[in-house]
Amino acid sequence: MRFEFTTEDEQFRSELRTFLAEQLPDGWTGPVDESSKDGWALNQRMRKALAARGWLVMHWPEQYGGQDASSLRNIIFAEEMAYHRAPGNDRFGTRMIGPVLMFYGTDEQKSKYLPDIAAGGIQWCQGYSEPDAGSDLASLKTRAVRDGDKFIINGAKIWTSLAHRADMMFMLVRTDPDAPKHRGISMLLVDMKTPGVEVRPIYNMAGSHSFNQVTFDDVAVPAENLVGDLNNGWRVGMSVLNYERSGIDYVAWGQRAWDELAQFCRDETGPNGLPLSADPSIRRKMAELDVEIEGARLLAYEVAWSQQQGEAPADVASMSKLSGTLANKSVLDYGLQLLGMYGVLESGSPHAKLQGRFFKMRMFYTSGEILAGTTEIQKNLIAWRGLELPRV
Amino acid sequence: MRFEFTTEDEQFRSELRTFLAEQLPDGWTGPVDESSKDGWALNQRMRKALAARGWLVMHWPEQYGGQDASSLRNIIFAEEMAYHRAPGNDRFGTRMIGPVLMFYGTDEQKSKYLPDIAAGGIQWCQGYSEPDAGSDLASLKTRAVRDGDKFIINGAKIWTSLAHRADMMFMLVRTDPDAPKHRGISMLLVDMKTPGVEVRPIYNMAGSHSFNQVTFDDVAVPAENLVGDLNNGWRVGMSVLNYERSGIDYVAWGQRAWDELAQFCRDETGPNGLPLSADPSIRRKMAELDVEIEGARLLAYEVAWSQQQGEAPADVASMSKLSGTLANKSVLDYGLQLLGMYGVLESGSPHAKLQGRFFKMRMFYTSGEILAGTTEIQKNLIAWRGLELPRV
Amino acid sequence: MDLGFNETEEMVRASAQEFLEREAGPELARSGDADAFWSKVAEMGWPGLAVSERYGGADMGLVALGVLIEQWGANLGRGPLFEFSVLVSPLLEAAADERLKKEILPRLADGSSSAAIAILEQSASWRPEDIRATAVKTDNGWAITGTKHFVSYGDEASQILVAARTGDRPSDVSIFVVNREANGISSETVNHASGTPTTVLTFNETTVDVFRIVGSENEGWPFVEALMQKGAAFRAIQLAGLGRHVLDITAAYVKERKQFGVPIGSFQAVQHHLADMAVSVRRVEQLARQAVWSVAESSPDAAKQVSRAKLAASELIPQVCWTAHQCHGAIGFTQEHDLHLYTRHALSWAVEFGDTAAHTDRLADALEL
Amino acid sequence: MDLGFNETEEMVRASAQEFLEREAGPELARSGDADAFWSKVAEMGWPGLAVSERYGGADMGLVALGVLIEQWGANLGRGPLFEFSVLVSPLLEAAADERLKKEILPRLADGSSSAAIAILEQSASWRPEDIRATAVKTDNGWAITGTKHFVSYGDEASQILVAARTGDRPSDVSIFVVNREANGISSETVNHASGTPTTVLTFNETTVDVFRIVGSENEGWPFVEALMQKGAAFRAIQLAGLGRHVLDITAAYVKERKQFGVPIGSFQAVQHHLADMAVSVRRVEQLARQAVWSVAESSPDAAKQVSRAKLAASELIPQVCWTAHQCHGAIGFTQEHDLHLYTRHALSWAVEFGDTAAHTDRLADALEL
Repeated sequence: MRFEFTTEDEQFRSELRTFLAEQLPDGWTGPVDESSKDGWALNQRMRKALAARGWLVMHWPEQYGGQDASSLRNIIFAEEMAYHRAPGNDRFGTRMIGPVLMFYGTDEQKSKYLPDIAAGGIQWCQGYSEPDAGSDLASLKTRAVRDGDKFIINGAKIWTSLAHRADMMFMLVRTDPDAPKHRGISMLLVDMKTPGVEVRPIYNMAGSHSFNQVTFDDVAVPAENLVGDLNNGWRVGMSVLNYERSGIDYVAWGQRAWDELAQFCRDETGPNGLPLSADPSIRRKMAELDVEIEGARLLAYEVAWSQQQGEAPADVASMSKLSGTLANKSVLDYGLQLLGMYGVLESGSPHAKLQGRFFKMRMFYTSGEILAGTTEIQKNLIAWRGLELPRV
Repeated sequence: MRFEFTTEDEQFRSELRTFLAEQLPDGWTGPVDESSKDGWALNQRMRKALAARGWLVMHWPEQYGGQDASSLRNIIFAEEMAYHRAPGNDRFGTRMIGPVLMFYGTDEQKSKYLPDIAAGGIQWCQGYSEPDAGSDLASLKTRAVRDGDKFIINGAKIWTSLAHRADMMFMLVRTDPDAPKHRGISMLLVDMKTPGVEVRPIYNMAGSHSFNQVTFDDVAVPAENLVGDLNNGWRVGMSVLNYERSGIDYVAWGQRAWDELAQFCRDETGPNGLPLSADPSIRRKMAELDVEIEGARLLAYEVAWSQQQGEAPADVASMSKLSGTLANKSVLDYGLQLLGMYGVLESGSPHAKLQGRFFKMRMFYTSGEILAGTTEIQKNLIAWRGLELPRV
Repeated sequence: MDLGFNETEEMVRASAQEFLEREAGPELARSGDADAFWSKVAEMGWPGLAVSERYGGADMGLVALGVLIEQWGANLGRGPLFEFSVLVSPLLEAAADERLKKEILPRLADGSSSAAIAILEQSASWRPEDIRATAVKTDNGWAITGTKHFVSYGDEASQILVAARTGDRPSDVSIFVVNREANGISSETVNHASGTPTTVLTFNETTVDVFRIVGSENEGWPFVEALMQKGAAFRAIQLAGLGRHVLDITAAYVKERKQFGVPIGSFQAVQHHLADMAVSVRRVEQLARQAVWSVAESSPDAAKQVSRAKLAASELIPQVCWTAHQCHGAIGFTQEHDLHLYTRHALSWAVEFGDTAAHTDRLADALEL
Repeated sequence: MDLGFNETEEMVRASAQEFLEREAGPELARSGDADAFWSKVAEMGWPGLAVSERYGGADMGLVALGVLIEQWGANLGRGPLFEFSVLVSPLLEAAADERLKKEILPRLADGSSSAAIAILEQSASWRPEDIRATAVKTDNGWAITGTKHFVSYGDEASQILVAARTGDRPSDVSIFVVNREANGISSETVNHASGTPTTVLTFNETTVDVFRIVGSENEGWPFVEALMQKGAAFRAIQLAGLGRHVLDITAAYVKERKQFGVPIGSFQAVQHHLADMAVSVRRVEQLARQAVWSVAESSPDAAKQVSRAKLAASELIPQVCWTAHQCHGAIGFTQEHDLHLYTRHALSWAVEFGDTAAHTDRLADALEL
């Protein structure tokens, strides 16, 4: 039992912090708005800079240009990036399709895509969700029909983050409509510039454009873009989701919000002329939130530590995602309560406190409990996988 | 819209308070322990005194010795009795089997039992739950077989409050094992002194004896003790449960506990030398609890008001029971927190604060969310009946 | 005890529901342009619903107004109805100079002009010592100088109710009705989460006629107190209406939306979410109606009931909205979907007329803690 | 970072689990008579697990002791193991007179005698100014007078660690090890919810030899602080163990118990209750292990980690118990069923070594609020 990182890990964390302080714009508070030109440019610049330091794919094996970095080293990376609200941590390429290709890809696929991902030279997006599927991902309907040396794709994907910025999509398609629903699915790689691919923006309720609907109208994709075996796409595709479920990003976002709120409480004066941080009811709630964050952080570390042991306890990943999103939400909710009438001034308003960030973040992170497996689904998984309760 | 009781209702409340102040022992804090000799004697005495004032069955029609008291008058009665932790409000007789007999009973049954109930001269108990049934009440297995002018009963009932004090039981038995489970049930009245009836105590985790297991070994009951039609017992029996589900008792218990806790906060000094009630975090929590109680009280009033309009919205009854039990529990939980190490000294201990009552009550009222329809069942009912969500 | 609506109340409820479901709602909330809608509201006679007949109102009382505001909340009604009918008109009727009343009340009551309130300053606090704007006596009346924050409809209104310091004791505050066209008023727009047009108004030696003071000099604070209490009670009932509507659309959605081959409303977890929402909404409805009734009847318990209602509404209705988001899944997270409009209003109303900290403290005082 | 157990820790865990599941548990908790059990515990060498070898211990360190206490919590171990091994022994080893150590440590470490702590008074507060009992210098040593509350195993113990005031400044407190057989000690039994034998001890000019002071005169308070911190960290890990056990028995029950023809564990509402319990237990386990590790390593973050662990454990584990009651239904409400034994212990441990208010304040301080 040892509740501290190694000296080397701590040194890495401190180098990363120095790097971020240098690379991010002065007074950077984030988060980045990737739909803006400046935001996207910063994302690109950061990604390249991370690649140059060898950090972008440090979790990859050396043979693919990585450093075989441990899961724990990796989680430090994710934690610091999220805490600093730093863009450029390209999860679709480096965390999702990259590892999938290493395991399931052909030699051609590996040599074609992996170097580009490692260099930060390509943006991927993930085509899984569909308009009618929701949590029942496996009910996806987008069809791909083999036609000579091509697949012809028809259908629609939704909630596709960064599709408007992406060069490539890895997507799940139905290749055998007669098989049981999990057995007729395949994974394809699609160039976003292929004729018939259309991207329409979906604005989220925080006001930013991060999602899209992507429609496929007789889109022809070379057959060699099949990843893994035909009709084995469910297994290939699900190997990606384990990453999505780690809660460290939410923990770090929550920690950052907590730190900002704590500073606000030290700086602002309450009705009695004392700093807000002297009010027992505020101290109490802030302490509670700190406990919630720390608990969620340890669960996220546990996920990483387990991976390092070669285990992948699915229930702990669910616990981590669930706890992280809740902790982050709790901090933001309390922030809005503390900010009172200032909490509902939108960012960009004169007089808004903390730049109106808390309102925007609260609206944005509503998605945390919905995307990549709702809180309800996580609880089901904990009950089924962790506790082996009966599914009826 | 009118959020106050009539002058007559308020006058009744005040008369009842005066009565309780006179009748209850000096310095009475309750709750009564009906398993003790003194406790049971007080219960009997209070019941007779209430009967003498005409209040025991004031909600009954005049023809049966009642006063046709309105549902609202009635809820005032229940609220004050519970607030004062006064024994003697005989719900099994006056609230349950009495009204059932008026509606379903034969003339003989009415004249045999109703006057006794009205005079406070008979104690009833309710034989519904069975060891293997739980929330699935209709799966009850206790059999009654017609044999000449008798029914012969075999089986067991459990969680039977006051069975050890009761003269009579009204019980549900299975009279047609081949019918669908809700259709083969009948209601019988059983004299507890009949040979073959055996009562065994079950102590609850608060340390008191309020429940029993009652076994029936070839118990012969006269056929005229059937209430309502043969095999129509499910409907007859369920007409009782609407009463059970009102939350006013829990609200009043919670209010009493809140009042005691508030006084404790005014009297006790915190580490800074000020009364606890000056601590903002305590003020905040006490205010929150007050809001929870008041909200639950209005829902209980709404149940009574609706009944007075001739309506019986099942979802509001469920909301009332759920809110009342939760509010009461919240107050007790906070009480234990405030009492700290003194909270876990048991009643009877020297040095125990508030006579160790909060611990005992917290343990006892754990049953609130379980008995008479669990919180989960109440939520199902709200969803099904109130919101018409689909049952699959 | 009567938890139902009497004939007048039911009439108001039914006509408000019918009208607002047709004319207001998300589309209006998005459009930003509410002029046409406001004309229709004026035709309904709603600004004057609780104004005395002698000033052109319908004199139907505050409880009926509460019924209206509940529906107004359910359908995101737009325009300064709340500001005038709940806040300004009762105060003017109670304490303003007859000349002022005759001059402005009829035009406000028929909706041809509108009013705003400018009380809070940078502190956003409802305590008299935090009123820093000053009113200084001049030959003809008063000159007001200071900055007021969170003024809803501050640019649209023709009359602004202003609280200003007129003496040195903390409570030496007076209330003035300032013509929006008067000299020295400048405004700055802020973006409010609810979309309600909101400004920061700065008064620079703004001249106010002597008859435009409400009540006596230095005696204005009790009016502000009363106004804050009304505001809190009516925001609570507005939140109740909103919560009911969000519950309704969510219940409808989970009956329709299918996943894993069945409506998601058949999953017990979803059913329990909805049940929790239903309990919260019902509790807030009753507490808020009780609060409005207590204020209308000047009940001795009004302070308690208002703070209870506001606390419950401010905590539970935003929670109802978040649970609704959870039940809607990704679609409810989009700008295109209407749900977030309700959430934005709920969050906004929750902090107005005293936030949780303020009402907690008031309630604890009232409970003698 | 290593969230697993090393070889020693795993050995302690496995043997503790094996032994305690067999020898302790509800039956022991009910019996009240723990003498036979305690002899076996002594044979296992547990009282001396973290005591130095020179005083007859196994010197396995505090982290291993934490692993043991987690299992002790899971199985409701009985007897003053916690009092001596967690609280008294580290303090004596660190600061007691060599003569005292040689005289009492070996007999405590081998379990042939036992220790108790008598620090808290009527205020139940862990602040130095609330220590009112006094120790006055005499010819041969000290005379202690005062009343100590909440003394677990106060009648069974042979040595009592007492905090008494020896000067006028708030922190002028000294620590003494008093022989339970000394003059002037009277005791009064209180009924504790956990069933732990608990007394109020009154000292009336009780004579204490001069070498029985621990550390220097007036310098005892930091020892009390350290003891409180250890107590809090180890209560947290004890609660973690208890929570895990309650989760296990509840999961087993809902798989077995059928209603409406299916195991109740197949209802989504029950599944989500269990999932919530599982998350709480896992969080508390990790926080508590981190706290014990921090204390063992004298980490600069120890104060934070201990308060976090204690706050989480004290809030979440009682909640886990209440949810377990909800899942068990009526059967879990009976005295006969074991569940309430865990609930009683959880409620008791939650308020010991600093309740929620105390640790909240400490944590807020440590977080520079």
